[in-house]
Parts: sequence; C-alpha cells; structure tokens
Amino acid sequence: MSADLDVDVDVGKLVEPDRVHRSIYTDPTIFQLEMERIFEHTWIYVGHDSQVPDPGDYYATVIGRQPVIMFRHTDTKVKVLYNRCAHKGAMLVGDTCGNVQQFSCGYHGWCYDTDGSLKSIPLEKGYDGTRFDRNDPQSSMRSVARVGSYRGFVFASLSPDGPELREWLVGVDASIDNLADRAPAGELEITGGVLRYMHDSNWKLFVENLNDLMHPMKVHQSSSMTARTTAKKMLSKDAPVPAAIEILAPFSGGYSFFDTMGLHAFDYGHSYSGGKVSIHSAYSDIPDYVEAMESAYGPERTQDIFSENRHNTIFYPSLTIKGAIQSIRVVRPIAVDRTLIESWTFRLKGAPDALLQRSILYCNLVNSSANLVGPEDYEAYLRQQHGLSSQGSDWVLMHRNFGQERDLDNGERAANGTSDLAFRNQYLAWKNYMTATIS
Amino acid sequence: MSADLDVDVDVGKLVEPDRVHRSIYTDPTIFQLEMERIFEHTWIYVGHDSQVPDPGDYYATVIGRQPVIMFRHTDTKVKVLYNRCAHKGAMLVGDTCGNVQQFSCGYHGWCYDTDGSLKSIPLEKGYDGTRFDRNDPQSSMRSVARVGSYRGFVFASLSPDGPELREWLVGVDASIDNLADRAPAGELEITGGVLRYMHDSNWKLFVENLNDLMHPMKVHQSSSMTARTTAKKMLSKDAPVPAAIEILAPFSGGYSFFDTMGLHAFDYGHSYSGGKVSIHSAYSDIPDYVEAMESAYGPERTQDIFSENRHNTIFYPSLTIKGAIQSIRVVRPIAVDRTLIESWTFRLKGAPDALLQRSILYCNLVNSSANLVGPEDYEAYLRQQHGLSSQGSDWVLMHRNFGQERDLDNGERAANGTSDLAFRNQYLAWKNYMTATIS
Amino acid sequence: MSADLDVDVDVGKLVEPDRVHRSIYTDPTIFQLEMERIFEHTWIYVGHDSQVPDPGDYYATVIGRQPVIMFRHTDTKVKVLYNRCAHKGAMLVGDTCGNVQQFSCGYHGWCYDTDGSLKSIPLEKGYDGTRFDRNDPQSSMRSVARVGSYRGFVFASLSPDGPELREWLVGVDASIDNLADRAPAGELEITGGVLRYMHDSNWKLFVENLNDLMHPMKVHQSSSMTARTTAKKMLSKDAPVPAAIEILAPFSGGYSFFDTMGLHAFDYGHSYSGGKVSIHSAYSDIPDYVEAMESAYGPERTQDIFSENRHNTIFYPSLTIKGAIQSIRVVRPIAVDRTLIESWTFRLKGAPDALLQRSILYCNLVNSSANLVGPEDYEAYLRQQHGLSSQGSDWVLMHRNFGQERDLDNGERAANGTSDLAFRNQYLAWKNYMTATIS
Amino acid sequence: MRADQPNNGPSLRSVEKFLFYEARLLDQGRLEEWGQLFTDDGIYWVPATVDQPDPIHHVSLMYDDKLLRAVRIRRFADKQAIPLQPLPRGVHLVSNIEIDNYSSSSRECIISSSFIVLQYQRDKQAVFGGCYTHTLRWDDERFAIKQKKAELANCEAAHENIHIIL
Amino acid sequence: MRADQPNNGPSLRSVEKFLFYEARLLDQGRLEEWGQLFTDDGIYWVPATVDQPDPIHHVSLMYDDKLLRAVRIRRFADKQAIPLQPLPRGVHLVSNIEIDNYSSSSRECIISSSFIVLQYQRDKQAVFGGCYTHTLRWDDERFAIKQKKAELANCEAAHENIHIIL
Amino acid sequence: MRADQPNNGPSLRSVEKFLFYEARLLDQGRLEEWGQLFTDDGIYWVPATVDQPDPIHHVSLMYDDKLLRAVRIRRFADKQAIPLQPLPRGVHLVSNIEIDNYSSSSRECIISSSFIVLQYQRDKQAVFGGCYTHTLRWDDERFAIKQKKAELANCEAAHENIHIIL
Ligand code: FES
Ligand code: FES
Ligand code: FES
Ligand SMILES: [Fe+3]
Ligand SMILES: [Fe+3]
Ligand SMILES: [Fe+3]
Repeated sequence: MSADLDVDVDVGKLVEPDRVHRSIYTDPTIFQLEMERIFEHTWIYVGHDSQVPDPGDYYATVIGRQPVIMFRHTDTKVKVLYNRCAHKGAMLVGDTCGNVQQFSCGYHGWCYDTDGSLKSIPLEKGYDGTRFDRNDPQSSMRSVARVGSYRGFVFASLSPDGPELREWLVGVDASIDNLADRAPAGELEITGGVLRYMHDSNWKLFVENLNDLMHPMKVHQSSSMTARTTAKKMLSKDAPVPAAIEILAPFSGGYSFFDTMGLHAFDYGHSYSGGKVSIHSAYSDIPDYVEAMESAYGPERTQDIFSENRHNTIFYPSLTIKGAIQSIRVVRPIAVDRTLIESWTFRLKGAPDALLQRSILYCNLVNSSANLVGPEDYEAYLRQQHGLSSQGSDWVLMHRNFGQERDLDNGERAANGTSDLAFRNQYLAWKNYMTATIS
Repeated sequence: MSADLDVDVDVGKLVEPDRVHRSIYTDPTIFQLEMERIFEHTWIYVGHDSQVPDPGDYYATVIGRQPVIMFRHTDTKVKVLYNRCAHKGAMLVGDTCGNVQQFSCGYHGWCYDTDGSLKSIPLEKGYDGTRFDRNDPQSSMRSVARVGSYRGFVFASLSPDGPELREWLVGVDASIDNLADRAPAGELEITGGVLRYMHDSNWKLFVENLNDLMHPMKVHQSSSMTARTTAKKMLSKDAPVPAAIEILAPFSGGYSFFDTMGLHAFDYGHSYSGGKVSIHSAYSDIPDYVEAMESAYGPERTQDIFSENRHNTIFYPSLTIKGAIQSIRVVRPIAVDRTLIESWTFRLKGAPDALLQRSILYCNLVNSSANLVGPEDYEAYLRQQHGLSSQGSDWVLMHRNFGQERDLDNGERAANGTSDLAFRNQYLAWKNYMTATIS
Repeated sequence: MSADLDVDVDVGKLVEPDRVHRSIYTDPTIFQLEMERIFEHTWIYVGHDSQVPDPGDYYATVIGRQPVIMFRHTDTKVKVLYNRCAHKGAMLVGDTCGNVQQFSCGYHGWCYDTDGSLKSIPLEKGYDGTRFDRNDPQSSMRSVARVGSYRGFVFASLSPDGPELREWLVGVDASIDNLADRAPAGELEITGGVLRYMHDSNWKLFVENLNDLMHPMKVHQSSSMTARTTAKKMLSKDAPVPAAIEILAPFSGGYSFFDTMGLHAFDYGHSYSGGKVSIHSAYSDIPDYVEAMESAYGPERTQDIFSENRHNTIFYPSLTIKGAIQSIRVVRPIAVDRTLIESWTFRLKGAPDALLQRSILYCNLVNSSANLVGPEDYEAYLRQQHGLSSQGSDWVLMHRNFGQERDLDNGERAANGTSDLAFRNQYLAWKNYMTATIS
Repeated sequence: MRADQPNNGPSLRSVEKFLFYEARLLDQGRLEEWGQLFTDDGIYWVPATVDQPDPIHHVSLMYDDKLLRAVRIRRFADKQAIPLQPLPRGVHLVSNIEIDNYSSSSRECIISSSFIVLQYQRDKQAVFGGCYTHTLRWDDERFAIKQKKAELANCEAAHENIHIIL
Repeated sequence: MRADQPNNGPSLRSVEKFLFYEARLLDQGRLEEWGQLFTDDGIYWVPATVDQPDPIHHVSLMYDDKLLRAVRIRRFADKQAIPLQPLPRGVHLVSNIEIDNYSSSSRECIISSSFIVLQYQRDKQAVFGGCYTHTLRWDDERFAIKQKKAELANCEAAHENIHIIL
Repeated sequence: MRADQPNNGPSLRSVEKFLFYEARLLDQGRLEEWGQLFTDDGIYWVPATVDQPDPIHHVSLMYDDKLLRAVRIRRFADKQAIPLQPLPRGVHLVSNIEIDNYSSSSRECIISSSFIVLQYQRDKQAVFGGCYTHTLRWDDERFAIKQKKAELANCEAAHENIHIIL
C-alpha cells in the first residue's frame, strides 16, 4: 500500500517551508497517522450546543475514526462521551440525534445516566466476586479526555495533553465572536438542516482551498460569470440585484479584489481571509436588521461588528466558518481519498428572518452537491487527487509571497490575500502534530 | 491498517481470562491470522452429506479463504477437494451445486475423476520429457488434509495436524445425536433451501451471540413483545396459539427463564445452551410424531430424546446447531468486518411433514434478512463493530459468573445460562489456536 | 494483506523455468512492485498517433498508476507528458480527448504550451524573491522520460534507463509492419470507437491467454460450435458463409490446427502465435482489396504481406495486436485483481470499406463484454483468480514442450503452437524486470 | 396477449390505480392502511429462490399471513426496534402492469407487473427489482389483495437487511 | 382514489405525455426547451430532507427560480465548467403517475409520480429515485410547470455530485 | 407531442402490451419466443457510444442479425457455456412509452421508451438503464420487431459482463 513511504522515515521530511510532498495526500499510512496524531489528538469541532438545547438531547458524530456523542446532561452542561457501551462495546445510539432519559444499550440493556455514569445492569449480581468493578471509570461511558466550549461551539480533544481550548483558539476566536455578535441577542442557533457532501479526495485539499484566494477567479469563473451574464440578459437594468446574484457575482471579483482581502495566520494552523473586505461585504442591507443591532449594541459597536467581514476562518483541522453569512463547514476525513463535508447554517437570535433566508440561499448555491459552486471546488480536488498519483513532480508548491508575511503579536502573521501563507501555516502545524510523538 | 496491533506482539496478550481486546474484532491483520491459524487449520463444517446424495453430486463452498468441493465419489464416500485445477489453477466448477461424471476444467479441458485423480489431458504428449509428472499428487485435484464425518455432518481440516474429529467433537457430538435421533428413521436430509444473510461485522460477534443468554430479553424484546401483543389483540382468547407466536414469544421469556437453561462448555471452544429447557421446549406437539418416534425407539428412549432441548450448540468456529428445531447456521468469514451466515433446514426422515413446516417457519422468522429476529441481532453486531473502533475502552467484558462454573468430566464445564462461560471458553480456544505457531 | 509473501523474500523465487508461484497473481504487494518495476519502467503503449491527428489534439490515459497525456504539439511531433499541473498537482485535462490551444489548469489558471513548457501564471509577481524558479523543469509540465514511436504506435517509458524502443521491439516490430503494410497506403488510422472491458482478474492472466493455443478448443467450444451448428441449421447448404461464421468457426478449429500455427518468442517477454496460418487465414477475399494492394506494392510483395497471418502478437506487457484483423487490445492494470482491457480498431488507409466493417464485426463478436467470445475467456480468468487463492497447489504449470523450442537468431525462439513457450518467455522477462532493482 | 377489461372484470386502469395506490401507501409509510388492503386470508410473500413452488417446505425471505403482517407493521412503530432506528424509507416503482387472468366466478384476477424498489437507511441505498404477482379479489368497487408475491431478481443473493416491505 | 379526467381538466393520458416529454428533453440534453416548460414563477425543487415543509428556512439540494434555472441550464453549455467535462448524461423513468388534484378555478393540477434517474459521467453511474410532485397549469392545450418537486429516497445521504437535473 | 393512435395505426395500448410482453419473455428466459418477435431482417442493437450513427463502422456492445441472435439464444441452452453457469437472470422495466412515428405506407412505427434492467448472477446485481427505440412492423393484428435499439446511459463505461439481453 504505502509504496511511497517508509513508515520509519521522518514524516517531517515531507514538509518543507514552501512546499509539501505529494504522498501526504495519497498515502494511506500517512492518513492513519493523521487520524492518530491530529484528529484524535487536538481540538476537534463536535457541534454547536444549540443542537442539544434540552436536557437529554444528543447528537452523535465521530472524532477521527471514533464515534462520540455530544449531549446535554443538565440545562447547563454539554458533555462529549464515547459512543460505546462499557460492556461489549456496542454504540449506545444508532440514530444521529434524539432525546433520551438515559442511555440504555440496545444489546444487553446496561443503562447509563446522561453524564455517562453506569446506572444499572440487568442481573448485576452475576458480577459478584469477579474482577468487574462497577466503580471503575471503564465500567461507565467514558468521557473524552477534554471538552471545551466557546460561545456555543463545542470542541473535544481525545488527548489529555496540549493547550487549553482558549489558548488554542487565539486569533480565530474573534471569528466566532463576530459571528455570534451579529445576533442582536448575541446568541446563535443551528437551524435549517445540514448538507452532507461526500468528496473522493483528501481532507487537506478541502482545507487548503478555503483560504486559497487565487482559485475563485479560475475555478468559479463558470458559475459566477454565467450567473452575471444570465442575470444581465434576463433582468431589466434597473431591477434590484437578486440575492443569488449578490452571492455568486463576487466569486469572479478580480485578482486585486481577492488580494486586497488579506490573510491572517495563527498558531496551530489557523487562519482567516478577508477582514474589512470579503466576498460578503457588499451584500445589500436587510430591513430592520441594523435597527435591531443598534438597539442591542449601540451604533458604534454595531458599526465595529459589521466592519469585520471575514471570508473563511479555518480552525485547523476540522472547522471552517463564514461568519458574515452565518455558515460553517465541518471536515470529517474518512479515508486518504474520502472526506465528508457538512454544511450547517446559523440563525442569529434576535435578527430578522430575512438573514436566515439569505444564509440558506447561500448554503444551497455554494455548498450543495447538486448546485453551482461546490462541484467546481470538488472538481479541482478530484483533479489534484488523481494528478498527485503521478510522479511528474513530487512536490506541491506553496511559494507565493514567501517571506513577505508580516509578524504581528501573539504569533499572528498577515499577508496579502493571494499569498500562500495559509498553506504554509497549515503545514507548519501539520508537521508539529505529526512529528510530536517521534521526537 | 493495523494501527492497533504490532504483528510481532504476542496476540495472546489480547485475550485475558475475563476480557478480550477490541482489536481482535477490527484489525485486518488479526483476521488474516485467524484464517490461517483457525479456519484453515481446525475442523470446519463443509456441508451435510444429504446435499450430495448421488454419486457425482457436488457442493462447492469455501474453507477460510479457499474454494473447495464436497462431492460424492461413490455411493458411500464423500470427499472434499480443493476447487482448483492442477494445471493453471482455475476453479473446476463455477456453480454452487450440480452433478458431474468427471471434473472437466473449463479452461483447457484437463479431466479428473470424482476422486480427484487426473484422468486425461488434451495433447498430453506435450509434457513428455518435461518436469511434469502426472503421478505427482500435485497433478491431480488435491484432497484437503483431513475429512471426517459424523452422522452426515462433513467436516474438513486443511491441516494434517490436530485432534481426530471424534475427539474434537467430544461433548457437542451429543447435539448432533439429539438432532438426528429426532428422526424416527435416525437420519437427516437437508431441504428447503438456504437463507444467506450478509453481515458487515466480525464473525466472532455472531458466534458469541448464540450462547449469550443475556441478550434476547433486550434485543428481541421488540419482535417478541410485538408478536405477543399483536396476537393477543387479534386472536380470541381461546384460539390456539399460532406456531409463529410459539416461536417468537419465548425470546422475551424473562431472565430467570434464560438463566435456568444453563450453559455447557467443552474443549476447542464448543458449547451449548439449554438442555432440559430452552426456547424450543414448550412447542406444541405435532400429531403422529410421537407415535412415529415411539414405534421407532420405544417410549422410554423417545422420552429421553425429547427431554433434551438444547438451544444453540456451537461447534467452534464454523457451525451452530439448533437441534430442537432442526436448523443450522454456518459461519463464513469474508473480511474482518464481513461475515456470511447461511441457514439450512433439515427434514427428519420418517417424521410428519408438519415438523419440516415448523422448521421452515422458524427459519423464515428468525434467520431471514428480511424478517423480525435476525435483523435485531445483526443490529447489535453492527453497533458493536462500530463502537469497537472507539478507544473509549479497549476491552470487551466477559466477567459474568467468572469462577462459578462447575468442572465436569472430559473438560466439560457447566454454568447458569446467563454466565459468560461460553465466551471465555471460546477465547481460550482462540488463544490456543492463534498462538500455537508462535510458541 | 500480503499473507503469502514476505516482501523481503526475493521475488525471483516465485518464478521457476517451467512454473510460477500462485502469489504473483493474488498478492497486492507484488502488484505494486509490478507497477513500479514493469509498468512504470519499461516501454508501455500509450496510443496511436492517428488518435491525435491535428496540432493541439490530445488523448489522456494512464501508464501504470500515473495519468499522462499524449498530444500533437506540431504537425510532426507527438509528445507524452504527465497529466499534472506543476503548481499543486491538478490534472490538466479531465476529459479523455479533445483539442486545446494550450493547457490551462482549471484550478488556478497556470498555462502551458502544447510542448508542456510553462507559459503564464496569474499574478506571477507573487513568486518574486521566492525559491520558485519558473525555468526549473519541475515548473513546467514534465515530459515522461522517454517517448518512442514505430509506424504510429506511440510507446513511453517512465524510466531513462533501458533499451531503445527499436531494440526492445526486435522480432515483434514485424507484426506492426505487417499490420501497417496491409494498408495500400501503408498507413493506419484508429477509428470506430473503443470497447472497454473490465476484468476482475489479474492482468497477467489476460496476457498469458493470448498466445495460449490450448485454450480455444475448450473455452470457445460453446460460442464457436453454437455458431457453426446454428448456421448449419439456418442457412441453405450453398449459401455463402457469413462473415460472423468465418470469424467464430476457427475458434474450435482442432488441436492440430492450433499446434500448426506455431509460436515465436523474443526478448523482453514478447511473442506471437500464428504465422503462415492463423484463425484469420481462411477469411474470404474482399473485392477490390487485393487489387488496391497490388497496385500499391506489386503482386509479389502483396503476396508476401498476405502470407503473414499472425494471430496474436504480445508487446509485453501492455499491447497485443491482431494484425490480420486490424485490431489491438491494450492492457491497463488497476489492481491485483482488476484489469481494464481496451479494444481498438484500425482502418487500413487506401483499403475498401469492407475491411473496416469486418474488423468492427470481429471486435464486436470477440472483444465486447456483451458478446460471445470475450466472456468465455474472462470466465476462465475469473475461475483462475479465485482458484489461485486455494492452497491446493502453489504452482501454475507451464511445462508443455519445455526444452523443445528452437533457438533462432537475435534471441528468437520458436515452438509448436501448443507449447507453453510464450508463458515461460513472459516470466523470464517478468523475473528480469522484477529483480533488476534488487540485484 | 390479454384483454384489458375482461368480461365484467376490472379495467386495466383500475388495476394500475390500485397498484399505484398500494405503492404510495408503502412509500409514505402508511403501513396500517396497506395492511387493510389484504383479505383476511391474504398473503404477502417474497420467495427465497427462483420459481419457488412452495412457501411451506422451502424458506422464504418473507411469508406473512395476517398475523405476521400485523406484527411486521406494528414493529415499524416500536421505538425498541433497534434495526429500525432511524426508520428506513422506500420508493416503489411499478411498471409493465398486465391483467393475466380474471375469473368471473371467483372474481379473482391475477396481475403481473415489474418493480424497482429503493431502500434507504443510514447513508445506504439498496436497489431491489423483480416481478410482482398480485392475486386480487374484485367486488366491482374495490380490490383486495389475496396474495402479493414479490419475486426478486436477486432473491438468492446474500442479502444484508431488507427492512422495508417490497 | 382519483378521477382520471376531472371535470374540464386534463386527461391522465395528456399528463403522462407531458411528463414523458419532459423526461425526454432531459435525457436528450435539450435543457433550454426544458426550461421553457416552466411558468414565469415556476420552481424546480429538490429538498434535502424528508417531508421538508419549506425551501426558505431549510437547505435544499436544488431550489431554482427562473433565474437560477437559467444559470444552471446555461452552465451546461459553458466550456469553462470543469465539473461538466465530459457532459454528464441521465435517463429518467417516470411511473406511478396519478392526478392527485385538479382545481377548475386555478386550472392547476397536482400530479404525483415515481422516478428512477440514472446519472452517468466518467465511468460512474449513480442511481437516484424518489417521488415527483408536479404542479401543472393547464390551458386546455398545454401544460406549464408551476412547481416540480423531486423528493429523493436518499435526500439525506452524503451525496457526491448530482450534476444532472432530476 | 404525439397522437396516441395514428390513422389506421396501432394504439398506444397495443404497443405497451407488446413491449411488456417482450419484457416478460426476456424475464422468464423464453428466448426462443423472443427471437420469433423479430422480422427476418430484424436487428437487435446496443450501441457502444452516445448517438452512435452507425453499427457498421463503429463497434457496438451487441449488434445481432437473425443469425447472431439465434446463436446468442442457443448459447443460453448450451451446458458448455461457462460464463452462463449458473444462468444469469434479468428483470426489465419499460416505461415512458410513446409512439414517435407511424407510416401508414410502410406500416412501421417508431416507439420510444425508457428502461431499467437488472442483471443477476452469482451474488452480483448490475443496474442498466437507458432508452429503447423499437421499430415495429404492424399488420393490424400483431407487431414484429424490425429493429430494437437499446441505448444505455453508461454505454461508454468500462463494463464487466453484460450477459443478458437488454
Ligand atoms: S454491549 Fe451494551 S449492554 Fe452489552
Ligand atoms: S487451468 Fe484447468 S485445464 Fe488449464
Ligand atoms: S494546481 Fe494548476 S494552477 Fe494551481
Ligand atoms: Fe471555491
Ligand atoms: Fe438473538
Ligand atoms: Fe480466447
């Protein structure tokens, strides 16, 4: 299988400051290592606590290769447990979400409280006098090593080691803030369902692409220009620009437009593009929204919030946020060449319904597997995934504006929008994660 | 792939007396070792000789990963040969069963007698003066290393080493006896077709489940209780209990009912549950059957035969029998997470037709992939298979009534029905098989 | 996976002069080595230059595991480039064939000339002052190491080492000559589409079969005899023999017929069967064709050309030619048990249309996945592929007429048609390729 | 070939309507209503082998009389039925519908048709197809199913779960 | 069950003809013509969840008004559209067609049917199936589509590309 | 759109009946009878590429005149035919049936329809789909097939065996 890589070779050699080796996208052994050393180690986005509003609500998902359950134990506490019965290992829920009074295993009926603690075992006396100890934590549903939450975004780490969540979030926490602050009530609610898009390509290709501002002009030229010209042809000159066109047109906004957006990179592989300007910054106003914001925050703070128009923020490796449009995409790697992308939408509490409608429209147009924009990106990944099996060259190039980034405080680095800074930053983190247990 | 296991580590460490490591269900390397050291080594059930009643009849199947043919050479001899042409390796039959005068390879026409010996080669003189030796056993269809048969149940071992079949069967041979003895004529005939149920789960999960008497109350509560309550609602009080309800109702018979059934374990991983009592013991009488039995065996012996109501008997690892209902299930592992289960039904020679009809009904209700009971068990395996990929805990627990089994003669051990004795016994054998070539 | 083979064992031990070990057909590790040491090393058939007649025409395919593009740079030069963008590795074309002015990557718009050289990069100034060097060959589309062409047949080698194409072709070049010479204009044109037949079997089983003259009498007995008897029944005695019957009948032509055809083997695993006689030699004349040939070549040379009736010629490992019927089959291995076979048809320039029609009919009848002959061969491979997973015997026998071949000049060896010479010759080459990097 | 409207018998169109209605009940999960389409002695049968003559001496994938049909239907509403979490769904296409026979004495007609059924649960879609034979009782107003036999093209295959009613 | 030809309304046969004609336009890639089947306010909708009540507050796989439909159609002719190289193709089978409702005032009818659609591109064939609900406007001569809703059996699955129009 | 019963021509219903009858013969393996549905010069054709203009200068998956059809049919009864052990089976769904053209002079009609065919052998089920074009000769009583063309959605795919008649 792993014809390209001797496992004993230092995986660190696959990453140079301005390029990476093609095998990191194609080698199944690297993928398994990534699951172990990245996804089953660092902070991974599990879900938003508005998915489990009531006590007993649960949401089942995976972290790396491992099934977990996020659920609301009491009104205030969200927990993340392994979806695994302590007895013989059966998953405790088979459905994706629901509400339970307790977790009752479907196989032999062991019952656990919603904090995971063992409650009852049928015929428990059969364990008397054996090595089985009902007070051993292994006899309960195990909690993952660490759970953290920031404004409703729940992250979990399967490893007891590593930075605290708040430390890990430095720099990109502001993207969550800006998203949540856009709600007059300061709170978010996941709503409107999920689009699940299966990609036969490596997860890193998706993650790289988000802050790759050189790609829209080419990849999305077709959907964006077709939308522009079709609208021009169909609509009278003074008709208002439809929301769909406001959404699609900026994807072919010109290189200097994208370059101006800028890029910011942080420790742990995080980054965001955009800032004052983004593909979302020219959307038309929605009636009553500004009013609601101003009455909640006052005009100045409202102005501050709206002036921040980040494009994509990447919480490396598993979460990406588009704050200005209240949409997130979650990265679930399945195999070296298979990745599930989930798109979720937020309602801004206290905001007019029209904002949600715009987010839904955006999500349909951009993230659906049956629509215009998403399949263009996916086609780029597919062509990469296959092209990278060629030995025409062993390297994937990330030189753009190398050495021209500006160092800011707290490990932040900034660059022009079309810099490859975000890529280089991701592979710096990747290398750190992947070689941590070797060194 | 084998991220969980270093092949060089003693696989024996994965088995403790009262628990086993989850990787034995999920690691592809373990699976390949199991094929080599268990399925392609010990006695594996091939088929029943009534499947090949006439000379020239054959039945093609697999042992572990290897295609074989069971066939009737003469009226008395059943043979098991590798389904492989000595020339360039083509399988000699492509169909599952049939009747042949000789085996004629479809590729170049080499012909073999029904004892496998090479008969003719087209243009055989082309081999004159070469290393090819038509008398070398390799130039014929090879027989598997050992074939044994007990009351029509044909077993084969691909290894020349190991216990004789009769020695290997000690303790569970009585389950075959009881099944065959239930025929007034003392003989069985496979009939009524086969149900083939594909499971995306490890073979051991299926095998464990059969003598897991803690599971029916929970897993089968739905089908069994739904059947009970539906019947109650639909049928008048004094209507006779339909056979389907007689079959389904005992699956939710109560913990003490299952506990009373008892468990018996033997060397080589074999076991049976039930005995005097089982889920089959309360079936209504079938007219004329007792009469036929008594006239064949006399009342006392008949009484003896009927008093033995074993539930499941496991001939570890490949055959499981339900004697009281004349049904067997055969385990064909395909991959670490894929297992084919075949269900076959026997006609008791000399017994009224109604017995066969009850067996067929039982098989439909319990073993069909499209019916009530089987999918409940399969769902439990699926949840285990996925849950076991979680590192929430590394162990699968088998402590129930540990140390409370009673030692009887000939390696037999007995316990209450809800004991985990059968599991522990299986993994004792598993460990012996798997470490035999290492030590 | 590779339970049958320790990678460190010399793969050469798997090949003996008169037999080969079954694992070479079933072991995934062997397959990966074959891709590396054979398909990504020696001369592989890419396509015929008539597939890209005009400047800018391209045809995309794979060599081993690697996507490549054959295209016409100028009117005279056909090039073979890796289908991989120098930037981040995306394939440069997604379609199988077409015409381009330049290669413009669909992801970020890097443009390459039709000789592969880098033309333009959007916002190229972003690379100023970085390690990126636009003059580095790695910054362009890479050409494969070597490209060679013989009478329009384009071969490529991904390795700079090894014999020149003409040297490698010695002995079988005459088969290409005879095919091309059959055109009064001396030139060929691929036309009439392609049949793509997917085989769930190892590529070597297909390649062996082509010059295995012991198989048609048995494998094709069904299609050939059914065709004969059906025609006999349906047609009046003095009706002309339909072309379909002329094609199908010789497949059951008798052992001595096939033996007489003869076999010729050459270095590098090449061989051909037939010569003066083949299954194609008794086809009826096509009006005006002989005339066209004679007016092009004169009667004597025409006679020479027609007297050469080779059956299958194998350009080991990837190309097989049936010159007399103007048809080729191309071998594209996909996995150890999966192989794509493409069948292409040639028009003989200057010949009557009826010749093409006969070639098309031949291709339909013999090479289609939905017709008579091809599925018979494929069934033989399938039975081998499964039979070879049995340990009934470890060896595949190739003893027929061992030691009876005649040595001719230039490494040529000749034998009777039913000799296993072609197999032995293939595995001699296989062993050389596979052990070259070890020794 | 067959008459489209045998003497006094139902029209082909009325048969089509009935089969489409049945399909719709199944697609929409209206299983109780589906159950009521059957006569009291009605049988729903999915054989396990080709041209299976007999559901009594040979195993079947499904062979439901009224009681077992009721059990099957009720289980779809049972929260304890772990294989049905989440509920599997199906789509039923019926085509090639013909009236093969109508007996004006028994008032029974034999209807043959072909079907494709998709089953969906937990990201898995399975494709089933085969031939239906409906034995329908006709009372001038409505049909009742005396037997529905669904013969799968792949009845002999090693099946994973067939959850839904075909 | 339903009337085959409601008062003054279209006949079932005319509806079948229209749906088969629509399917044929899609199969043959005559997408411009397909677009013209719709009313000006016509909607083409593929929900992303079962019984989705609403395309406004919930994501959909496709939800096209006239403008977006036009964009989708034109993109099939755009050589720059890399996911459409080579052009995907489809086959549409429509069956189980019934007129569910006809309003003689609005002249609208609701048509339900079942479909199987095969999508093919680059050696991959995908099978989609589900239920169509067409809301058709009828003017005694021809139909126009006010809404076409295609409810996939596997709408909630993790989909790879759905290139073609269902 | 098209007339359902062109002047003196066959009714749509009679065409449906014929296509369903043909499908049934194939499903039941009554291949000899199927062969007899063709005219003496009848052709059965499965092109290998989209809109293939010509079976003469371009390869086809199947292109059978009377003789080759007879060979194909007889092979299903030949015990020596190793790819046909055990016999593959099929199910044919035909839908979207329309009469595209009827010539009252030649008495030929062109019928278009869509199909889904399932092939089953040895635990493998394959799904094929596409469009049929039947050229039928009509003599007021019965049809004969002058040409049956089955255009597969995935005709250009790399196919494993297509054993059955589509
Ligand atoms: S596995 Fe959960 S109770 Fe046994
Ligand atoms: S492989 Fe059996 S005769 Fe050659
Ligand atoms: S990958 Fe080709 S331009 Fe970027
Ligand atoms: Fe993009
Ligand atoms: Fe059970
Ligand atoms: Fe052959």
